[in-house]
Parts: sequence; structure tokens; C-alpha cells
Amino acid sequence: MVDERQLRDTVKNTVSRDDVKYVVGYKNGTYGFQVTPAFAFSAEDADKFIFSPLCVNNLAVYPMLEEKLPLRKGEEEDTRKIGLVVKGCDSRAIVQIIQEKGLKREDVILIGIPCTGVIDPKKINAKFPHQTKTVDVKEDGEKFVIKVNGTTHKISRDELLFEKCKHCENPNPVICDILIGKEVKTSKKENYEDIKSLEKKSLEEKWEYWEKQFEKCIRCYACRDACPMCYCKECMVDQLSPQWIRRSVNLSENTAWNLMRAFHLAGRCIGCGECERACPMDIPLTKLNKKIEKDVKEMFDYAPGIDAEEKPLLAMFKPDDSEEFIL
Amino acid sequence: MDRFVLSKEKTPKFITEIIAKYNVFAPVENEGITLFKQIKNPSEINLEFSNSKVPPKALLFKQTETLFKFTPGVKGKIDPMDTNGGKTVVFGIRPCDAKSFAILDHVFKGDYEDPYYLTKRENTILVGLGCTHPDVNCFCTSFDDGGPVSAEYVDVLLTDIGDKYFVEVKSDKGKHLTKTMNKLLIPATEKDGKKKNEVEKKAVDIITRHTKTDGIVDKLDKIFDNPFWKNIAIKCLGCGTCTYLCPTCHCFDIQDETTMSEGARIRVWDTCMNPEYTLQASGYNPRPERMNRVRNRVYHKYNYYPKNYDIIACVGCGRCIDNCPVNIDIIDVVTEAGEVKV
Amino acid sequence: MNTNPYQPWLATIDDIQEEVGGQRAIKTFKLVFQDKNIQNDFNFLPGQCTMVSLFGKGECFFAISSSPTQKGYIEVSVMKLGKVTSALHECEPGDVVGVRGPYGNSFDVEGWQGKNLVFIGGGIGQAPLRSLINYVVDNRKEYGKLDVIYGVRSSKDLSYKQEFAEMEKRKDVNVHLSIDVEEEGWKKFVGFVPAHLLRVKPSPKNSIAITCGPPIMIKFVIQNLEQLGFTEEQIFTTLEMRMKCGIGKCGRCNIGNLYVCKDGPVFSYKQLKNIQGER
Amino acid sequence: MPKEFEPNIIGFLCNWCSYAGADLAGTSRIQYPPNLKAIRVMCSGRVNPIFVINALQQGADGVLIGGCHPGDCHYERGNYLARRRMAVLKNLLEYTGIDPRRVRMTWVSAAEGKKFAEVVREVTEDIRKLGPMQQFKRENKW
Repeated sequence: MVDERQLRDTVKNTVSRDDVKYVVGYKNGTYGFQVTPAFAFSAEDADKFIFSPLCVNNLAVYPMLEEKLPLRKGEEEDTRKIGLVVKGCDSRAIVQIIQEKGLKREDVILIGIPCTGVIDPKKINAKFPHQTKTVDVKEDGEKFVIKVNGTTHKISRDELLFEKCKHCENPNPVICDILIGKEVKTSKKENYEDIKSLEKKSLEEKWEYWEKQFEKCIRCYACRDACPMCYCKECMVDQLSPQWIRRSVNLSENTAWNLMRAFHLAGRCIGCGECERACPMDIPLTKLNKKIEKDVKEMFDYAPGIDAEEKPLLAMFKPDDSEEFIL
Repeated sequence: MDRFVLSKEKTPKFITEIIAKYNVFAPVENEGITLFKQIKNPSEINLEFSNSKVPPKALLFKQTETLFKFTPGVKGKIDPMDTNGGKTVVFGIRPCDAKSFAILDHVFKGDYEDPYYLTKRENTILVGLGCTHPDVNCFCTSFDDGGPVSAEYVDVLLTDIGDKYFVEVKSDKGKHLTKTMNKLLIPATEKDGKKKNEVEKKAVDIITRHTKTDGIVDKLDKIFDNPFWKNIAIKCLGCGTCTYLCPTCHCFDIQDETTMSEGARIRVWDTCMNPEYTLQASGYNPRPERMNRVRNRVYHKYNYYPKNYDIIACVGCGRCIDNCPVNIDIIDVVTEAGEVKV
Repeated sequence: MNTNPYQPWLATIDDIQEEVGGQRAIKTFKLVFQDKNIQNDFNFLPGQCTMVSLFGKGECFFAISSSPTQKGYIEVSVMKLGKVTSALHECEPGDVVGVRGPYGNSFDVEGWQGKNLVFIGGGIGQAPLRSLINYVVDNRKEYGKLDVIYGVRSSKDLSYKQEFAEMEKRKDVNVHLSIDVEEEGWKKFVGFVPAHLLRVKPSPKNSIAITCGPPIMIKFVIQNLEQLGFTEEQIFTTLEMRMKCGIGKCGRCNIGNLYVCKDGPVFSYKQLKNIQGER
Repeated sequence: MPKEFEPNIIGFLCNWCSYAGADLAGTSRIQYPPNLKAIRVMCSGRVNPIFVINALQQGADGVLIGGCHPGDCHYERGNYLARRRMAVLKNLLEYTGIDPRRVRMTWVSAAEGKKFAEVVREVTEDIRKLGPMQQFKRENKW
């Protein structure tokens, strides 16, 4: 369990610093199991901050969403830092962005949370439908404790955990300035079971699977906008000349978009699963991202978002990289 | 309005008869989500849904629509499209989604009639399904008209009253559809009517989330420059899911697509949440910040639209709330906007 | 007439006038509808706009820069900026484009009869004003005193040179040209348009001021007009937005509840003051 | 009788080696199938995966990327970077059900006209066996 009082105090101290613009964390949402990003501009804003297993959002996206509008006469650029509450995966996003020079380390203050896994909103909403009032979820060992309509339910973690959390190798922040509580120990190992079982299928079966998924896509690009790593100034899909991917929504363009989105995250995706969570059409996007993550690990012995000093995967090479496919 | 009942046993027959004469679109379970798709057999339908993921507006205002074909280049020729899509029935549409068509009509009619939407609209009969189990974020009762089991905007409304459906035939289109079905449709008794009212009341009571829409138009006029909007918008990711899945959002982009020898001008849904939406060729953007864009979405629905057409462009389906990845909740936004001190 | 508002009529580029060269080049295209009936039925008033398309490139919304008194064709002046305008600049006489319209409202040419008119244009913003100026000049005796204030960056950026030369010869039109930065051989005013306006000092009495140009110029022109005593009902401007449909459906050109394509592009300053919205 | 399938192959050939190799094959009058349509790029490292995806969308049945031999890149490292990229892309394509043999890569130097012809022959025959690219080809049905 995260000590919320310590969290709030830390946020208060951080936001009170002169060199901090605001701190982003979590607060209760407007209904049911919703938790929503919260922005503290002053110490009292921190009072509503929480951390529970419902805090799924990857807040690393917010420093990348900062709008840099043209300065007016006499106006100076606001270079103050942004404070962020980060879990293990979120901190990896920040590391990766720093590695790519999208951010400088000193641009952010990271309040680290040792994370024991978060709940998949889809699973919990299916289990307890129609919750209009805000519901609290607590942890108790290997169970989640959920109080709904006066009754307390104890439910095993495995039943509600996000799939990505079940095999998370980095529950503790990879970098942070202040850690709330103690690091958690983990022996979890990513086994890529889902990926392997899909890999084993025939080409026809694989296409049949993905065709159905890509056909659903409505190309809202929520996957891109929710992703902390998708921070290009102009996304290639918004480009008009050359227009690589047409605007019309059909299987061909949808496939091109989904493949390119996945490829652009090769060696960069840190597996927070925000794309899939944001996707309104329930396309299993992490299955694409994880596949590349697995390949990259096997082929190049590389994992993104661990070391900010390392060079990005596709911007470097080893002379002896495998080339068995080359004629 | 004519009232009948239709036994559940005979419902497949009822649907089969419609399929024989019309293109029928109905809610279908598709890879984990419910969508309106064309069906050939009543067994494909899934009526146990609360709201389809994509609103049925997509059937009349298609996400990708060809406006006309042309020969590309500077010696161009135009090849017009046939806008008639054939006689269609949308089966199982929710009263809220049906209301959205009444709202969209205002935009697509007017000085310049949109033939693509209007021809489809004219040729489409809406067979609604009363919403007996509204979802957590449904708030259709917050508006002056409509409601979970309202027949106001459909041609025929079916309401599940236990072992049968209560059938209300609302319009001429509805009469035309049902007139040959007298073997299936039995005139409703007073008891059936009572039962329907009970079901309706129950459905209305399930809806516990409300927003205050009284005086919202005037109120929004007063708080345009209020910092409130910045606070609402700061967590917005600009993903646009809210607009794509909104049954009343009607914005679109027009693009030319070509091969070497053929081309077409198409229109596709667009979203005002994307900064490119208003970006001018000169580089100037009148809505440069997320605040501008989020505010525009709310104002478009709750201020601009009522000013122009005297109806709020929101039906309370709750899709934008359900699907927002950061929990921007229009119920709360509107309620809080009403409470902002000026 | 076809009833599909999205489908343009074919028009041939009859003539192309190179107004300005360089990075942000401006050309004026003279367009003639292929169908004579369409040409005759295409009735517009100064201030109205048209949607011009190149098949395969896309559509753009332009103010009609010719006057309705010039029969048998319409003209649009286009600055080379984006994808479509760049492609248009590659076109040659004889090429075919699509045209639909006319769209939007217009200047109140009837209501302004008998009044003195002050035109204040900057850069490409002169295009819609040119339509009105030519209309007024062609109906000269219906209007009072005419002042045309037009400013550009340098003498090279001056559009409609020929027309201005002819207008300057007339005794019943006062032309005031200016450039932003000093240049050898330029004997007229040097400075920004709002400053030039103060120097010309038109009287607000029985006058209407019409301005069009970059947003920042409009802002200061309006300030200076008010300083000269013009009321908000006497000031008019025409606006621009990114547009796709031109008929108030695609949603992007709204200022508050008004659509620039349908309810504009001509707005009085009084109207603008009272609508809330981004522009 | 349906017309026999002739594969349509797009070749992205680097200016300094593969393209010169193709040139040499031509001037040496070495025959190779005419199915390959060559697009000259300055370096195999210039080949953005969207080029490949887009080619497959627009009617290519296969794509061949030609670069300099390792260590010979005119820009020192372009071919190494391309190699990594294509390794990832090929796996991704296979995973989504697109035969990875549709996307090939080769090192051909300016002196290897013969090798170039051989590679084109091999790729053409492979793709002939695979048949036309169908999965996500643009239909242009408006």
C-alpha cells in the first residue's frame, strides 16, 4: 500500500518549490472505478491526490503535451519543472524520452511509486457494473478489497490485474527523485506467452486475426495521443504531402496505420498499455508492441526505457547484427 | 400512434419479414464490441446491449463517403455519385441515438441540402428499442425531450415488457413498414400499456446521473473567458475519441484521393480535438491550445447549436464519458459550468 | 443547376496575371465556366467567396476578386502557401478547375449608396476589397468620396499594379499606396497601414470603412479608425478561416455560433465585438 | 485461361552500390527478369518502412531493398541501420500474416552486376510462387 499522506506531503513540498510549475498525479474520478489525472498548482490542490490500484494512466504523456505558444512581447518562457507521479512503467517512458532528447532530466521532478500492479478498468467494470458513485479499492496482500454498495468484496489480484502488470519486470521507478515508501521486490519475468502462441499460427490464421482487428479501427488516433512516446510535432499520418496514409477508413489504410504506429515504437515502447486502454474499438495493440519488444530483446539484446545514457535502438547498430535474411 | 404487442417468439419472423424488403442494420456483437452492421438473419442480432460502440449515425453519415469521382489533373472531368443507398431499416436503435438524427437534420438541411445524408435519411426507417437497462453514464433524462423509452424520434418503438414487445407505431413510415404485419402484431391491451409505463418508469429511475441544462446557453455566454476551461482541458490528451463516438458530432474533412488515372473526392469524419483541424496554411491557428478545442466541443453542443437550431446537440448517450481515457466527464463539466460564479 | 452542393462546375483558366513573385507569390486567375448557363446564373456580390478545386489536389476557399460588373468570368487572387495553392500556381491557361459557389454574405453595396467609402487593405487582403472597389468605381455616381488605402511590404509586393495606375489617374478616387520599409525610388508613404490611415485621416462623417488584411493589421486599423471617430457600425471587415465545405456543415470555420463561410465572411466590427469565439 | 501472374516488385536501390550494380548488369547485358522497378535512393538507410508498406498498398507484390556491403556504406552506417530496421519490419509483417519473403534485402556492390541479376531472379521467382499481394492492397473502390 502506498502511504497517501506521504504522497500528499511530497506533492505539497514539490509544488511549493519556486522552480516547479505544477505536479501531476491522480485523484478520484467522477464515477465508479474512474481515477483521473490531477494537477496541483498549489499546496492545497495536493489534498485530493491519491494512489490506488486504479491509477492506470501513464502521466508521462503530460510533459510532452505542454503547449509552447509563441511568446508575446516582454513575455519569458516558463522553464519551470513539471512534477510527475510515476509508477515503474511510467518512469521508463520518461527515461526513454530523455534518451531521445525529448526532455531533459532537469525538466521533470519524479515522485516515484513502487507499484504492485494496477487494475484493468475493463475487468473491474465488468465485474461490478453500473457503479455511479466513486468506489475505493484497497490492497490486502494478494487480494484487492473493494467496497461496493455496503458489501466488501475480496478478490484475487490475478482476476483484476492488467495483463501487462502480471509479468512486469520493473515495478519500481527506474529513475525518480523521491520514492514514496519502499521498493517492492519482484521475481516476475515476462514470458510473452500470448505473443508466442500467436506466432505459432500460420500466416493465414494470423492475418485472419489481425484483419478483423484492423477492420474495426476508426482511425481516431487515440492510441497515438495517449502514448507518451508519440510526441512527434507532426505525425506522419497528419502529413498531407506526401500523404503516406490516406484519410479514408478501410482495411488497407487501417493496416498501414497500425503497422506504422507499432513500428515507430520499435525499441521505444515501454509497455504501459495506454494505447490499448485508450482504443475505443478494443484493438489489442499491446500484442503488436509486445511482439516487437520481444524481437528486439532477442535480436539486439535491448530493452527500452532502462538507461537514459544509452542510444536509441534504431539509431545505433552492431557490425555483427544478425543478417541471415539478407541475400 | 398505434399500439401493438409482438410476442418474443414471433420477433424473428418479424425481423425476417423486414429483411425481405429492406437492407436491415442491427446491433451485432463484433470482436468484443457492439456495432450496427447489415444483417441477413435475425439470429445475428444482439439486443442485450446498452449502447453500440460507434453510434448509428455512421449508417447515414458515413465515416468515409465518396462525394464524386473525377479524372485527376488539369483536364479534369467529374463523374457524379448515385446518392441513393436503397431502402433501409435500422433495427434496435436506442431512443437517444434516434434523437441524434433529428439533431443532425438541422445541419444537413438548411440553405445547402446535403444529398448524401438526406437521401439516406429519407429512405431509412428507424425501428427503435426501448432502453430498459440504461448504462452507468446514460443521462438522456437531463434534456427537455426524449428519454430511455421515448418513441419521439423513431418510426416504430419496441419495448421489452417481459414475454413480449410493446410496439408503438409512431409515423407514416412506421405504418408503412408494419401494415403488412397484422398477423404478427396484435393490438395492445390496456394492461400492456400499463406494463409499458411501468417498464419506462423503472428505466428512468435507473438513470441516476444528471446534468443541469436549464439556462446553460446563457450561462456559457457569460463564462467564455473563465479560467474554468483551462482547468477542464488541462488533462485532455486531444485524442478525439469523444467526437468520433459522439452521435451528434458532424464535422468532416474533404480530401482528394487519386491513382494515376482515377480519383475521388471523399469526405471523412474529422475531430475538432486535433490542432490541424483549424490550422491555416499561413501557420496561424485560431485554436492553438487544448483549452480552445475542449471549450469549442462543449460550446458547440451546449451553446452554438441551441443558438442556431434551438436544440442542445447532446442526447445523453454517455459514450464520450465511457470512452475518455482521462475521465473528462461532460455531465460534470456542464454541471460545474452552471455553477461557475461570474 | 446541379443540386449537389459539394460538386463543382468545371471552369477553364482563361488568363493568369502574375501579381507578385517570390516566396509568397500571388497570381490572379481568370476563370470561365464551361457551361454558359452556369456562367450566366453565377450571380454574386462583392465580398462573396468561391470554392476552387484542382482535381487530385483539393479545394480552397477564395474571395472573388473581380467585380460582378465584369461579366463573363470571375477572378480569384491566390497566394502560394499550401498544397492546393502551390498546385494552382503551377497551372497554365486552358487548364480546368472546379468551381462552386458563390458562398457567404457580401458587402452592403446598396445600403452604402450615397456614403463615402474608405478601403484599407494590406497584402493579399486587398483581393475581396478589389471586387468592391471595382464595383463602386463602375457605379461611381452612386457613392460619395472614395479613399483607397493599400499597404504592402515592398513595392515588389504590390498587387493589381495596372489597375492602381489607372485609378490614380482618376480625379474621383483617392489612392494612397504605402510600403513598410524604405526603398529607393518610392516617393509615397513608407510605414505600416494603420499609421498611414492616421495620416490620410478620412472623415467619419457619412462614411464606411472596410478593412481586410493580416489579423494584426486589422486590429490596429480598427483602433485607429475608432480614434478617428468611426463608430463600430461604420467599420467592416472580411475574415478568413480554414475551410473545407464552404456551406456551414464541416464545422471548422466557426467563430462562436457563426460560420465564416456561411454567415460571413463580411462582419461589422459591432458584430465581431459581440460574438465570443476564437479567430 | 487467367493470365499468368507476373509479380510487380519495387526495388529501393542505394545510389552508390546496388543501383550501380544494376547499371553494370545492364551494360554487361546480363539478363534478369523485368519485374523489378527500381527506385534510386541515396542510401538504403533512407528507406523508411512506410515506403515498403506504401509500396505493398499500392500494388507491389514484393519489395527489394539494395544497399552496400557492410562496411562499404558511403555514409558509413546507413546500411547497418537499414538492416536493423528491416529485421524488425520483416518480423512484424510475418506476425500480422504478411509473408516476410515479400520484403527482401540484399547487399550488392557496384561491381556485382551478376549478383544483382541473380538476386532479382531469385526474388522474382519467390514472389511468383507467393502469388499476388492481397492482404492490405488498396482497392480504390470509391
